[in-house]
Amino acid sequence: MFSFLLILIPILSGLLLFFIKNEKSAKSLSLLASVLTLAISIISLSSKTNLNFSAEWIPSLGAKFSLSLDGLSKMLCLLNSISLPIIFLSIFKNDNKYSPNFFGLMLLMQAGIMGVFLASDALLFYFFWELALIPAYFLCSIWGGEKRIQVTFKFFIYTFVGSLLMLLGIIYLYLQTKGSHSFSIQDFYSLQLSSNKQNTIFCLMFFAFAIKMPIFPFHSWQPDTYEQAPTPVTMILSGVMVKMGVFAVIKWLIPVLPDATNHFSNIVILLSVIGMLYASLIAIKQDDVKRMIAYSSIAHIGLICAAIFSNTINGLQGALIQMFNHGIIVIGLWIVADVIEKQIGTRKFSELGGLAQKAPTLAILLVVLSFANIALPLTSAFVGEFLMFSGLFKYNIWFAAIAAISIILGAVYTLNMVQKIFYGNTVSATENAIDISWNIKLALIFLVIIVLVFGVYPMPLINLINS
Amino acid sequence: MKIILAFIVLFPLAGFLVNGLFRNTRSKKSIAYYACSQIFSSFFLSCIAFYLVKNGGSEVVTYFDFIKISNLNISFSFQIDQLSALFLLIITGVGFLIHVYSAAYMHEEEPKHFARYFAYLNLFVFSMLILVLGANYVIMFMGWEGVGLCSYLLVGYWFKNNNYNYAAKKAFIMNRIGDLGFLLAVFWIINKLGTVGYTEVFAKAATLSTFDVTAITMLLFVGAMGKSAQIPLYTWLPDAMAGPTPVSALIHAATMVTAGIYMIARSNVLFSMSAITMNLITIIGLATALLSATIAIKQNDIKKVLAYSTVSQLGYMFLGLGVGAYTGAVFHVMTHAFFKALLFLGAGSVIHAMHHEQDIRNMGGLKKKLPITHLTFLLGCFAISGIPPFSGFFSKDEILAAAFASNPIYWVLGVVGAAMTAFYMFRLYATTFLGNFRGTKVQELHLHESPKAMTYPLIILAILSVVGGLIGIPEILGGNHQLHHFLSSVLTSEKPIHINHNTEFLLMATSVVIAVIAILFAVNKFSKKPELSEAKGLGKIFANKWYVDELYEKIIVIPLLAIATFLKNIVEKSGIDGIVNGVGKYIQYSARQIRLVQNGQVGSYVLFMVLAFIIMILIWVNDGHIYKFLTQLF
Amino acid sequence: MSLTEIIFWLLSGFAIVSAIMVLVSKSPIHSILWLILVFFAISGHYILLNAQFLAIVNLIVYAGAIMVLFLFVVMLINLDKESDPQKNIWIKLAGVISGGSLLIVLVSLVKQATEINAKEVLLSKGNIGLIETLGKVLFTDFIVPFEISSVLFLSAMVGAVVIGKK
Amino acid sequence: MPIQNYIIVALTLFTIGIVGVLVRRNALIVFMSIELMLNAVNLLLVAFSKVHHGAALAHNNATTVGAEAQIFVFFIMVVAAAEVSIGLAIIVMLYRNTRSIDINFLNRLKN
Amino acid sequence: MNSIIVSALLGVVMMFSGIFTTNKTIIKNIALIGMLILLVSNIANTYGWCTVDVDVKGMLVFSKFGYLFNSIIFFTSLIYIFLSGNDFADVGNNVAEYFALIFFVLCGVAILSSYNTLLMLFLGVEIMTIPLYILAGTDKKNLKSNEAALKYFLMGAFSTGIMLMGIALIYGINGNFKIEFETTSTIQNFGILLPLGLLFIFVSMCFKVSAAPFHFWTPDVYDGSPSVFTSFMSTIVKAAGFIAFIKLFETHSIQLQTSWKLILPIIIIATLLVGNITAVFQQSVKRMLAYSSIAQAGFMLFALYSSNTLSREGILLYSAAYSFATIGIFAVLIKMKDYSFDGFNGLSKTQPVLAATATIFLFSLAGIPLTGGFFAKYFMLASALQEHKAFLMVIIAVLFAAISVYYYFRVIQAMYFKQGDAETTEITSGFKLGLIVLAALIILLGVMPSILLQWLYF
Repeated sequence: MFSFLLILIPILSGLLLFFIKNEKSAKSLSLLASVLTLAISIISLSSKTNLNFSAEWIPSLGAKFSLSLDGLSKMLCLLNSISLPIIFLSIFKNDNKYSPNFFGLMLLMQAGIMGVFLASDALLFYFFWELALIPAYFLCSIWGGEKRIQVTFKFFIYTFVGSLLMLLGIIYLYLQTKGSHSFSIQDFYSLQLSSNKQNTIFCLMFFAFAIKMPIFPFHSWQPDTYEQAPTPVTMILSGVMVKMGVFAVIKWLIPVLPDATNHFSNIVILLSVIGMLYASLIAIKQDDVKRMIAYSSIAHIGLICAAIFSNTINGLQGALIQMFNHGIIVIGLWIVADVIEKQIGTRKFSELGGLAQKAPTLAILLVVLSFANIALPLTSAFVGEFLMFSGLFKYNIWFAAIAAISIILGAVYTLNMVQKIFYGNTVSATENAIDISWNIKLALIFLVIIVLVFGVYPMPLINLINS
Repeated sequence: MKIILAFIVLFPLAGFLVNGLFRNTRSKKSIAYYACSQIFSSFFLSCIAFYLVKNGGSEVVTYFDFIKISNLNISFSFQIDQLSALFLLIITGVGFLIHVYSAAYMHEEEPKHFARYFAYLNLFVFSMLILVLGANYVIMFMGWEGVGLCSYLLVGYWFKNNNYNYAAKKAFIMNRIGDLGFLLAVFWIINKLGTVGYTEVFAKAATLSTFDVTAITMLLFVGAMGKSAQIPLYTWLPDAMAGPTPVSALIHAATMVTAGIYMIARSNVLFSMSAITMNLITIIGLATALLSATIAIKQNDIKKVLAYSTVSQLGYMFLGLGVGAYTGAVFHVMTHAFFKALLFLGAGSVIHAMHHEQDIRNMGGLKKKLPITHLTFLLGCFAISGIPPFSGFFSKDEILAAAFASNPIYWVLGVVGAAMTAFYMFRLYATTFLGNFRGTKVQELHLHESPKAMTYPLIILAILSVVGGLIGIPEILGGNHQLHHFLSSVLTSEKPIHINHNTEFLLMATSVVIAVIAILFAVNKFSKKPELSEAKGLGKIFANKWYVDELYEKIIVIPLLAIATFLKNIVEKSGIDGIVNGVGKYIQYSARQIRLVQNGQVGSYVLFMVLAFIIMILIWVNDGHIYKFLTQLF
Repeated sequence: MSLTEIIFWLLSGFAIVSAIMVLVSKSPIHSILWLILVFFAISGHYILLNAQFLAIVNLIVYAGAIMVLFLFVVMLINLDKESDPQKNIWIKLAGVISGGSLLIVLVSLVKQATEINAKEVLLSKGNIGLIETLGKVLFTDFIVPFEISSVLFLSAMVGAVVIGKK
Repeated sequence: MPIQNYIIVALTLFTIGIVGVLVRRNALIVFMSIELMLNAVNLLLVAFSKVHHGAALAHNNATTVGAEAQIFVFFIMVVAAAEVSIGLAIIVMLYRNTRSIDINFLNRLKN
Repeated sequence: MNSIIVSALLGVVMMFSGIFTTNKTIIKNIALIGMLILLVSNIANTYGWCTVDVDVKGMLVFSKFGYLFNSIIFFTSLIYIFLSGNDFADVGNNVAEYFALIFFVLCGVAILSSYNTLLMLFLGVEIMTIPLYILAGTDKKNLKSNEAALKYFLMGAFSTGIMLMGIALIYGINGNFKIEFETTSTIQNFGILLPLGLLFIFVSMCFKVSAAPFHFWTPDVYDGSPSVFTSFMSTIVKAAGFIAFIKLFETHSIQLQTSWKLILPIIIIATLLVGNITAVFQQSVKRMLAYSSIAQAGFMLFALYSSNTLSREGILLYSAAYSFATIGIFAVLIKMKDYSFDGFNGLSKTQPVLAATATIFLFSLAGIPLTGGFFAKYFMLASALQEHKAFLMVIIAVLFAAISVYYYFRVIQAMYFKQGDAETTEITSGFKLGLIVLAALIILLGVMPSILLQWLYF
């Protein structure tokens, strides 16, 4: 029942918002709905019963509307439901920029993502997968930056190609299930496929997930999209939506196609590692806050992917934790980027500087988040990255060693960012900057607290995943 | 003990939080008092802990599970034993003095920045305590990175100056390179032993193959290189002098940079198992000691001289570690903490007096204006030069003796380094304090002795520098080397030094004599007419730090950035994104072409149909062949 | 070679030549006249096959009604030789070549078709082509299509009205 | 008479019709070529009807096998007549608007 | 049989209604009621309530499948008339006749869904297409319409000729026109003329459903015809063509043996290629939709290729989803003053309901989940995947489906993301309501496809 509510509330409130014209009430309603979702998701954390939901859907196809809430989905739903109130909070004082439709679409997107995390029926999974994408398309295209239309379109088509191929994979698996075919994940798990078939399906499905995550060299949609999308949407995209890909790999790919996973893990890890270095190097040369965070995100996701395919407990655990942590951290970074862009009117490092004098609170919070971004110990990211690297190390020393170079590169670009935005003397653009308003402060502090608490004491998170 | 240790760590943390969070509302005075009191409380508890340990209270206390998954259990636990207790004292003790000193030194800052400074400083102490207290490599790594962070924050404390920021960034990144090695070593340990706790690791160390041990220790040593500024990762330390001088004293002389030595000493069981690593450590240490000593000779920035001197001294410590004289190294860490902190603080006092003038060519004759500073600085110089009975003598001598036992050439080189140390220190001393004042009139007018908050720490440190060596008086000089005994239960792999007393005495005397000669030469040369002209020949190379920074810039930074630019502009734009966009463009292009077939003429439409029909018939007639061909194709 | 065969070949040759003349004639009037000759030849075939009803219908409907309609149209719109648009020679060539190759392919296939080797066309004998037989069949077995074809005419009628009305 | 002959004659006429569609631009002549194709089919159907009739006649004297093909031909003629009425109407309409019955004269719809 | 008779009669009724009244609304309402009657009579027939029994002598066979298809078609037509019926008046004055022709077409459709002999196939195709030749040319003053009618007519007649040759050849071997071939069922070697005849019919049917390379008429005709009739042609008529196509080749693909598995994939891929790629470059939404209908046909051909239960269900779903969506988008398009993509700029501001529903229609056409179009495509892909060798083809199809998103979404981009003031003709609230209902239906199909398909089994 919880799982159903987690989807239902955002959907209903999202649809309702399309009929609300008053902006103030729209904001309040959306905040309320997202907080309600968060509350349910928190309640569900400790709940042992009422987690699953199942109903007939398309009997002739053997598709069921079945949702299940296991440890991993709990965590990701939590991430999803945390992110939205934070985002709403951070844009609460933005007057006139976002209409009620914006909030409606955001909630619908949340519902879609939630569904992806919850679905235990492949067809339903696919549905939610797309449902999450479409609001994103509209959000980015309507409220995005200058080149929003083309960029979002590229993003949409790119991911759509992937998801169609995934659909083929799903159908193929479905046709392999015994008896009257079924989309149930349990039936998928119990499939015994020949390795040839597995490899084919793996290629199809992994393509979709690789695009979503994104893994080098399928990432080229991502920096543009993140740059052009309205920042609240970027937060969801990079904080939560990319986790869909990772999540899908963990839940829908590896257990279903174990042989193929073994067969391809080398290639996947190689790609991930290349991607990490590649993205890190490019991030160093970026002059745009958003693009830099985007590339940094590619690097981090690369590590998560590599860790998952390392086929070790450490790696997997680390990846799971890191999915959560990366989400939190990157949302924080985006909030900062958003604030900077809104206040100063530019995102270019070369036009920024000295902001720390004008906005010390922002500076401090960003510094914490930045160091979390490079996985400094005592921030939550450290735990995840530590475990992931250790898993990767177990898999192959050289991969781990090469991948670990990105730790250094990560420090380079993150510190570059901090330095160029906040340090030095003020420049003309930052002359009149002021510190952040209470709502953003609140949002960021909340994130920072999560980052630090889980950095010092990550066991609740680990236990949650393993429950 | 559990509570004591927790509070040792928590006091600085509380100081950080309170000063950090309420920095806008509090007065400078309360900030300073609060920060100092936290550290003092910590120091006080450390003393208790030390006392308890001295009476056999070594233990590992576990607070909670940090990471616990099926096959790996990393607990958040502290280990208090002789080694960590000693370091606790050094950190909190010297740290307290420097806090007090800072309160005066930084008085010009605005309250909120003042608070920020103390918050960082407290955070540093906190991290450093975590580093030394951690009962496993992961907790140590936490502190390890934490001190790196604080170093970054403090070096870049004056964030308006971008040069300082670059220095801070450089420090952090070079540290990260080292950290990478550390981290890989930890992974290796986890991979082979499944645990990271010191006790478990050392207990199981015997099961490791030689290769594994060598790899692990090498990687750990890489970590130490980064943190303790050894070749090739030492260049950040001189740059890190951009931070406030007390910071240099605390972080870049007394404590953080010695973390590498602490770590190796802590892992002495592992290191002793790998002769290759030990040799490498020796060589690197020695090379660093000599290289940085040569550079120090030609530096004109008071802090830079001290910085290179620190690098050089750290090299000595590594030499000691490399030859198995762990106690010697730790001993030198301690004495070095005293005298180098003293020297830095003294330098700070000078800089303070000179209104942030750091070039020694513009100083001179400060002896009279700054008597206390002068005196304490001189004592510090004696200590570092290894003049008996100052503390440096004992510790350095122990290392040199061990080096001699290992290989006499090491000793020779070590003594050469020591001579250079004596030389440049007294060059610094002479240029700064002796002779005539060479600064501007304004500076001269404002020259004044520092306030008590600054001089008292100097005095205390001077006393420690003088007497600090007494806890490690070797047997040959009639002592019984209390430190050695104290640490013996931790540093189990200590290599005993087997040289007869005569030789040892001779060596000692030789080194002292050489040092004295160097001192006399330096004082003689620089007290009257300091070297103001541009250096030439070898001196120029020294002055330009062997062009190592430039070399790094050329072979690492520039190619890396070039690659990054190439990736960004060529591979990403034209390559990967180009392919994706190319697909789109190609589709549009082909759309433009294919639509031309639709030429609007019925005749050609029908022609296409007829041709297609003919082809269909032909396919149908030859279907067998085509099918076979296709099946072979796919 | 029997008489029927001679007649068959004569009629066939005549039909084919006339058909080709339909295409090559410059004037539409000539084309129509040639086409009427083709219909006559085909009607001759029908008679040869003892399909008398169709032979007559063919003449009445095609040669009589349809072709006259064509003639009317030609006269109505007053086409003459010069107004007949000429196609590019290459397109013509392409048309002829592709048509010819289609014919070659088809004919060679028919030549290879062994399943019809033994099948003979029953000439002159058999009375299914008579009106009586056809009428019976048409109004018993084929009553449904017959009725339905009225819809076709209705729509054609409506269509002609819709199109033709000013 | 072997059926092949009829088939070949019919196919030849049919192909000539196709060629007519291909090479002529006059809408009327194109249309006539199509009629030619239909006639070729008619001829073939009648010939086949006699083949099957002949085969069935051997067993049953009163058989009407084969009649359906001739009925079919009848229907083809019906349809052809209907088509002609429409087709000519369209051609005339075209002529009224453009003063031409060249099928390529109007070429607004392309690409 | 009900549907054939009733639709023919209704055609006549409509013809005469034009005599008694010239009020277009009344005529439209009559047509609407007539369509409702037709739908009801067909449903009644499905469940055997009021059936007109005619001895069809095996010419026609009525099946649940056919009935359901008819119901879908009639229902679609009902919506079509409801949404676009008023726009008939803009084409010309003979509104009653247009409706009559529409009913005649539906008669042809009903025949095609139940034919059992090649004769009825031929007649059905002709009854269906001859009115369309006229409808294509109804906008008499418009040269494009003239051109469309002429091209459609000439090429349609040409393809009829080809079909007839095929029928003649098949008859030559079989000796009858039944679509179940008795003589060949035991023979392994099917000879030459029979497959050749099938190939002829195949080409002709490919032409009717506009499969490449026999599609050339489609863009020109759809583009040139008055939009109201394009909407009808590209949906109902095309779906009927597919039903006829599948009905014939479901049983006879075996006669073409291996070549069937060679030729059809080539045709499918060519169709998808031409349809999708060419649609990319179009500047007019109408012409884009014409090409996209080719692309959709490519997907529908999958049903022909796989010929299994899934594909039978799928083609019904596809017909419904595709027809709903296309009729909807055309209904919106007809209201636009400018048919180019730029003409849609900013529609979401000026007519939010139109824009929103149009978005759903386009989603359905693109096969986005939650719309009927998704399940339509899903069934096609699944049915093809069930035939194991079709993997490559399916992947190619999917890639083309992604390309289709490109041009469908261009309209959405124009409506939502671009600045402009899209001009429309007057829009009634009834029209909007109709659109909303249609959009809701599409979403219903996309969420619960089983509500349609379960009718097959009850």
